Amino acid sequence: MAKFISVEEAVAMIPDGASIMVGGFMGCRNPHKIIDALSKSGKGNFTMICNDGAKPAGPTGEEYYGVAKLIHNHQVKHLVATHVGLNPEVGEQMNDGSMKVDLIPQGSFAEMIRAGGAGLGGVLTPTGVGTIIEDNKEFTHSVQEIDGKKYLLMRPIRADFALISGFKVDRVGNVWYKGATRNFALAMATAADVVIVEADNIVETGEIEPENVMTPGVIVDYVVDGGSI
Amino acid sequence: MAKFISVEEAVAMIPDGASIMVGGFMGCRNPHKIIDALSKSGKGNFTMICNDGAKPAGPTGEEYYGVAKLIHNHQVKHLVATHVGLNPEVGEQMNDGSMKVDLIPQGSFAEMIRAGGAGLGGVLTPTGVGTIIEDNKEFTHSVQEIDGKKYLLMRPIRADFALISGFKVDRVGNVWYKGATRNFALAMATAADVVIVEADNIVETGEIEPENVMTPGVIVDYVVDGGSI
Amino acid sequence: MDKENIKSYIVARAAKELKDGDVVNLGIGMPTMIPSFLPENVRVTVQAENGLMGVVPCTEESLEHSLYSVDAGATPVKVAPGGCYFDSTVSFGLIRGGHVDVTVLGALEVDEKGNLSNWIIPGKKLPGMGGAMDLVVGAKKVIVTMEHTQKGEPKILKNCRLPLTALNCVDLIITEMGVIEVTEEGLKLVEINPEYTPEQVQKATEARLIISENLKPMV
Amino acid sequence: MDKENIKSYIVARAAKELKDGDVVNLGIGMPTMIPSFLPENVRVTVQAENGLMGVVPCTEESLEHSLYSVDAGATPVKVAPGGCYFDSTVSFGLIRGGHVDVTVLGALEVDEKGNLSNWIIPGKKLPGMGGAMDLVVGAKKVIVTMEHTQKGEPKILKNCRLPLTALNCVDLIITEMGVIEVTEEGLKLVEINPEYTPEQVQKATEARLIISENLKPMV
Repeated sequence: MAKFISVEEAVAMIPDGASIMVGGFMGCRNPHKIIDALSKSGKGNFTMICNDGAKPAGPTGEEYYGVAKLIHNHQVKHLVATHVGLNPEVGEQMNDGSMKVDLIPQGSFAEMIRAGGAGLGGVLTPTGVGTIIEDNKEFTHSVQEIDGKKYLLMRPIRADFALISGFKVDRVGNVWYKGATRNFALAMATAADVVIVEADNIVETGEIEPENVMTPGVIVDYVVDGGSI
Repeated sequence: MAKFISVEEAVAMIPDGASIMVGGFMGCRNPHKIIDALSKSGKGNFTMICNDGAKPAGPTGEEYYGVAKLIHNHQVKHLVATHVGLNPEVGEQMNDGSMKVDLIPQGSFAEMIRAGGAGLGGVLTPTGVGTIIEDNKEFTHSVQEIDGKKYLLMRPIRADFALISGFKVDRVGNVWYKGATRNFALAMATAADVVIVEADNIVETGEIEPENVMTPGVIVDYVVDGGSI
Repeated sequence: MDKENIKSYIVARAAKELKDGDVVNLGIGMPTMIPSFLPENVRVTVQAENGLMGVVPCTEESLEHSLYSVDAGATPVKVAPGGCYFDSTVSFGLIRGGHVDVTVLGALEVDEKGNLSNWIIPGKKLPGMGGAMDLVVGAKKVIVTMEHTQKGEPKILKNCRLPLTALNCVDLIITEMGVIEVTEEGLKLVEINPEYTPEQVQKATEARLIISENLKPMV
Repeated sequence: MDKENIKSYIVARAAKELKDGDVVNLGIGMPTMIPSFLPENVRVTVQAENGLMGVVPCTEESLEHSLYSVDAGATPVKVAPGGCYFDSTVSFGLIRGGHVDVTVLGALEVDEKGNLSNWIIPGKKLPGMGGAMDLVVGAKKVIVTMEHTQKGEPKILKNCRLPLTALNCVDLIITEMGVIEVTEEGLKLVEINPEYTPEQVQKATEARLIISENLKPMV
């Protein structure tokens, strides 16, 4: 059962150097309140596991959107992502050596996080065969031929923290995601030691139909009230 | 987009000797109308991929419940399942040599079907290591040691048909499952060449919220009206 | 103790292993009885591997539950407020991934390495493993509840003779004679039913028992 | 043709490749323009790899869509009636599992084996592959739409020089000069823009082109 805490308490939990999975896509439904507070915390050296580097300008006038704030502040020492083209600072920091960037195919990325949370030994995917993904030994264990077809064995991914944004969160921590914002959320919530969900709306238990719960509250450790948007 | 057909048309599609995945659990929400019609079709030699052999007595007075009908009629030549203890006829037919039975751990079973539908090369699971599951070469590819821990590489599973029961099905074939009946349904719908859903309720498109669709209609080929229960 | 008393005795002891907030999976038979033995301040969430979280029994007769909400033993159940349903790949992801704190289940045989056999008696009985192989590999703590012997024959062995469910998976064995921990050194009797002596327990056990220096009465 | 005309010409031709009922994934840029070129009797379902099925553009300005419903290019979109949302593991399961009929995307380079490079220019540009590597491996048909040359330099090569997106994945290349099929024998020019001769197309192409005996005008 999830515990309800303040955004300050959430940020206080996250130490320098932590590995952090962040939900959302191109900044859309990154957990903005937590990321904003984290960007002002002075902490850093983070390993961020996150689809992308978000982008400079947000839809409600943000100068930097979502995780782009942390990148702009040089709080990220290692970014594990699938696409970073919308945030030019990622390339700059990579080129000046201040940030390590690993790019992983998006389908493998999702499945590797899922494997990390589901106790699987890795992911056997045809994606990336014959490409430089084969050479990234930190994330690619090996190339395997199974019944005549080649696959990459991609390693499971886990992290210290998962920071996720949910549209509706009930009193026990069950989460429902609106629109296209579900993305990696369930997988991340299974693959991190501490799971913190930022709720756009805290609702009474029962308001999310039991069948429609998208992330079970039993794997959510903490809920932060994201307040009205 | 799914096509709406009669139960007779559905059964007519399924040839002798077909491999058939069937959703549901211990008979609960097997697609009963289709299974019933199939049991009267005179066809057989089926390979059934199905969590279990269901059981003799159903909750509304059925003498044989769900897939137990097909087993009782000796229409199944090969059953791939995880648990068959509730249907004594499975053991009998296995012992008299009339049916081949392969038992697979339930978590591996779900994941192997998912892998079959998701283009993955197999499933690396710690489940079954050191057990006779290792010896079943039809379903277990190999034992692998990854970073010092042993895993079984279980093969993907696919079938000619998937027969699934859905509580609400809309006009394009989107499915919503009630209660505990979702089980293997999404995985099976991705892993079979022809997917037929028996609808407890056919609803207007839009009645299932886009976020709450559990099996997208684009992977459902046919819908049969299951009628009122 | 008669059969029913033995069951209650074992189940009552097993209930003490669960902590407030635990996510638990309870096998068919004795384990299913555990929730009614929990004190009020220990609330656990019961998972069923076919896709339910927060399982509670159906007190009412209900066709709807038979048709749409059964647990892994095909018993009609429902979920408590705050519970939820999900598909089998998610359910076993939670199990294999270590998100179930405790699983309690029966056994045909357990041995001194914590190996477990509970799914098949070749040539005789073929229930199948269902979710058991995943549960004992994935759950953080594996507790076996069973009668100490089967028709007088030991079930706690030097080496399992039946096909295994999994290697080195059992943490704790609770029987009507005592509570046995599986340790690196072997099986350690840590609690004993005051009706028995350690010698009697050892006699009913094929594996050698280490008697805890701190042996306590089982209550 | 000016830049805009070239785009429309390529997109109009690519639209003819889609069949009624197809599930398609459309890359950023030209591919996204395809739906507006489809005849009324060809209805396709557009998938976006971040978890949408039945994507349609947002005509209205809507903060809600920006906040909750963007496509893989971060453009606010919505789903048509009958469309749905799902998570990334499901989305890429559909993609890798062959449930997407056609993917149309741009390229930096394509070669005569159907190898594709479209995600990185080392030392210069690092957009990342996003979902492209999965899409070209998993979709049943892979169509590349692009200008035939880049600043006069061929983009259709004997061998890709940039890091690959995938091996042997491209089925069809559509440019402003023609339509090229990737076959076992090599690249086959099957349609040609009537403004060009086959010799001109070959000159703008590094790989050797097989000119179809049945070469048709591109329309």
